Amino acid sequence: MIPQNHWVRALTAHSPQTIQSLAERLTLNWKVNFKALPQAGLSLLQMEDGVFHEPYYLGEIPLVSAWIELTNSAQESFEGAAQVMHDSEELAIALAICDAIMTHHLPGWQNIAELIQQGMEKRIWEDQQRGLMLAKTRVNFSLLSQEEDDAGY
Amino acid sequence: MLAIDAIWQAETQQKIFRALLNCMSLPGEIADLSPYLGNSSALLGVLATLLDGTVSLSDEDELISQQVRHLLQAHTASSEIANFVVKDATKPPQEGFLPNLGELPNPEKGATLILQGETLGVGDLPLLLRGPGVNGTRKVSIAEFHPEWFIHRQQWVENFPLGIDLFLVTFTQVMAIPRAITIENLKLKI
Amino acid sequence: MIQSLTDEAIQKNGASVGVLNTASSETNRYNYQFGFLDEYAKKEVRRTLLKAVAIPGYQVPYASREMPIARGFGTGGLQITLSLIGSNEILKVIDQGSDDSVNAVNIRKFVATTCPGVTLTRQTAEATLIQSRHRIPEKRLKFGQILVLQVPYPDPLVVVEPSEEKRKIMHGDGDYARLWVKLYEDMVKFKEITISHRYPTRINGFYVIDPSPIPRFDVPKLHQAEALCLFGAGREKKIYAVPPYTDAEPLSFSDIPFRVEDFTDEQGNRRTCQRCGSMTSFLNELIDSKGAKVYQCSDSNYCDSQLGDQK
Amino acid sequence: MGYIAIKGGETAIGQAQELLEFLRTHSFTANPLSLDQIQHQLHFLHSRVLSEGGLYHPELASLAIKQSMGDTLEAAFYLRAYRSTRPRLSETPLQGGKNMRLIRRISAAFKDIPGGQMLGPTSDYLQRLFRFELLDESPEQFRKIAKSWLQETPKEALPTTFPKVLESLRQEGLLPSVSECPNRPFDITREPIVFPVTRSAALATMARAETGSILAIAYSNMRGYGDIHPTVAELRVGYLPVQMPHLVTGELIEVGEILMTECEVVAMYDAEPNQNTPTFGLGYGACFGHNEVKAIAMAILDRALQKGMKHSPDHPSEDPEFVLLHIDGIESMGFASHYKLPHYVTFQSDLDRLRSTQNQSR
Repeated sequence: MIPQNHWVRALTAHSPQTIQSLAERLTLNWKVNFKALPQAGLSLLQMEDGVFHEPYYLGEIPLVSAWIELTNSAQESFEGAAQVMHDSEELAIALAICDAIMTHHLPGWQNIAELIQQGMEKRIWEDQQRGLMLAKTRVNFSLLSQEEDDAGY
Repeated sequence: MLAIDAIWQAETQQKIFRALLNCMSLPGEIADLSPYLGNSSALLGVLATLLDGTVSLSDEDELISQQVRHLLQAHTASSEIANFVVKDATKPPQEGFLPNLGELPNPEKGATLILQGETLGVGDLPLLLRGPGVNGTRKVSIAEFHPEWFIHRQQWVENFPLGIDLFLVTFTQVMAIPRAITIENLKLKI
Repeated sequence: MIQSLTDEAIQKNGASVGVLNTASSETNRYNYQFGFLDEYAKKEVRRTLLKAVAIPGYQVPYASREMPIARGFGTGGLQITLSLIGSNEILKVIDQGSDDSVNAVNIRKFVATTCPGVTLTRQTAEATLIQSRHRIPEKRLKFGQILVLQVPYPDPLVVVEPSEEKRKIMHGDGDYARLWVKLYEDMVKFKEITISHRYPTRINGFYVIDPSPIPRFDVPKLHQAEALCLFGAGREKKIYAVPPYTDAEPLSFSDIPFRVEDFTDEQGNRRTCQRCGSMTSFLNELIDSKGAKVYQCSDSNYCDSQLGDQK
Repeated sequence: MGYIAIKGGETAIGQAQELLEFLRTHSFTANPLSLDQIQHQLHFLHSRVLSEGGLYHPELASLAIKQSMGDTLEAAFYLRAYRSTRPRLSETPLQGGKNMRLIRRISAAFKDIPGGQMLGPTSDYLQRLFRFELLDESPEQFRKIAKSWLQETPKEALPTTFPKVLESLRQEGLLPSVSECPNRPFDITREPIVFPVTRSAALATMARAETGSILAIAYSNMRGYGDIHPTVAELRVGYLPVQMPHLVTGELIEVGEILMTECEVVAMYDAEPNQNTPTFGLGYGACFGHNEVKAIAMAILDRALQKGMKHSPDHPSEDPEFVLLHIDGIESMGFASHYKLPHYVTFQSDLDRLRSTQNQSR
């Protein structure tokens, strides 16, 4: 089971349309209310400087957030929320719906779990490519040291 | 779809702001905000137009409901330091009440005081205004605003540029008295 | 999919509801909203404007935003205009007095693009809002009109005191002694006050403002004007105002009075606009195709209307 | 010649815009640049615009480059202006560079660093010889390159996160201690910079500075108008996962990632009057995108400014006011450009004053 803090990363490996259409399909029999108005805007990226560990702002990032509540005919309610580096409120709403469905194992959660699984595999592949970049360009100093000594001439 | 009161919408806030700017430029001018307010009061219309999370609000008389306070986003501060202070002006100011008057290099820190009363334009309390924005003098009568507020105001704005800027509101109307204005007939009246 | 935002939801989580843009979020996610600026930025400018009007002549600091035109092209004026403007506005934009100057055209186009519904005009008399650089229109502005002036350097004290902190204290005390000294030294050296434009002007008997680079010719128009005059310095992050019916007095000495630009010729006659014949307007000096010096109204709409009256 | 008023500017402006569009398209046969082509084939240009724009938005950075036809100052300007249209919703919790998923990591201080040195995609060791075969690169050849690179299965793919090189030096006691109770960072996008400024304001200003400007001032320090003598302890390029708290649970959730560059330099040690043991000086540079020279220049200036803030500045590069007020590309280009605007009226006033003053002196 992939933990919740990776859901957004995994789901956004798919196109926004994929997530939005699934969320729409799974909420056909639910009433969706906003717990807060979805908002699209900017967030300040707060970094820790690497030498004195002081906070500073590196710059701004786009961010969109949604917080929703799903209610069924039995008047049972379930909350879900999502924030994502994107501009589309619709995407954030869809991710928040996925969050609610996954968290509470509501009907259809397996479909989302599957999307998360596939997305995570794609992300792992990306990480591996980055790891490969590093592996291929790693400097082997045991071979280099001889040449470096020669370089004085 | 989304049912949001008019005063929270950008278009309405622009219109209310223009009315407020007009009032501030022409002290004594009374604006009727009712076309923009929907079900809300002028007080809420003014606050919704001017406040956000970066300013502070004092509402010791609890004129604003808890729900609206959240929507306004402004953080709560005591009346001595708040940027915006809301008061029920049908009663006299409490003993020792003193809003922020600003500092000589930063007079804009002086509070905006919003007084809630009953009637603007007619009434038993005539105010004779003189100063920037007034062509000569201007007389405006009001009612159910306790006269003591204006006596205190006179002390608060004595040392221009220090002072406070006033909005007087009724249920649908608003009028402004900025700090540079002198109310000439005060002593005669009280 | 989304059915409603219940009152209850607002009640629980009002904190995130500040301003709801009426623009539909269904459209392209990259659409610009009415008035370009985000609503929180407008709110800040609006609060600043109210304080500026309440404290006539005082430079109120604000968090100037970056605009899509370069610093120095009128970003301060534009932020004021965008915070004021509504869809029922009638807007006029001029630069050097002319509606057709490239910068004026550019700003007008920008507002027209980002503020659908706004009416554009060249007629000074019919505009509700006028943004200008370097001129106040010849035609006397009326009650209810708003003039927004673009300001490059807001503080008249900067010529005598480089530290902003100290200047703020001098302003607060109404202490303009060093500015007077500077004017006096000028007089001793040149027998004239050398300040050509941006002439320091005292507002309501207290603050001295830089009225923006309008010519001295325009300064008296600020005195007891019927219109509201707003000044925006984007790069320096300041807004100030001269409300209607407010004293605006250029600093001057009793023996060397304040003088506007002189348009008398060698024979002592007032020069006239070679186009409309006006004998009272501020004139631009031009070199015609034969190399001769000619004069023409700097205010193009005024010049046009003078011509129209003659027909 | 002379000062001739431009009338009919409306037409001229419209035509000038169309002409610019003509310049961009210029032929009947060329293809428009796709945003993806800009992001990848103009990787470093794209990175530069991201960092100078101060907004991490890869898609709009590409569009900005396209619209500005590659003018870095103009392109960064598009991003800056766009920021003014978007509400500020929040700030992220503190993010640490050690969480970066690296694609490059080197140290000039130590040969062997824990985890090793990885050159990653670098142009450092290119011989600047033209590859004339690229004069007519075919789409097929072009696509083959990426394909064949990707075909190699990662046998020994390395982990992508590594500890900071500086940590080992710090454990040895060679570095000054970290700030105990750091202040809230300064937000240069909302508050005007008034001197003296905090270090966080300086870092934020430099992170979005114009690359050429910040390099020139740092170079003055390197050449002798200063004495920082830096050694690059670590330079890293990679993707920083950005985390935000979940609105319901408060748990930190990864909401996206940004490409960034970070540089940490160790500088000559200072004799501190109130410190018994001297330690190395330190400088830090970071920015959006892959911009190594900028990050190095920033790290050097960070160290130089610390010196200038503590003692009085001996050189321009140590003077916070001189450095921070002159490195922003949008401000400086805007002011330089504004001199192109007509100044007929003010010049008329100048003429009037000069003539009248001349008359007085006759």
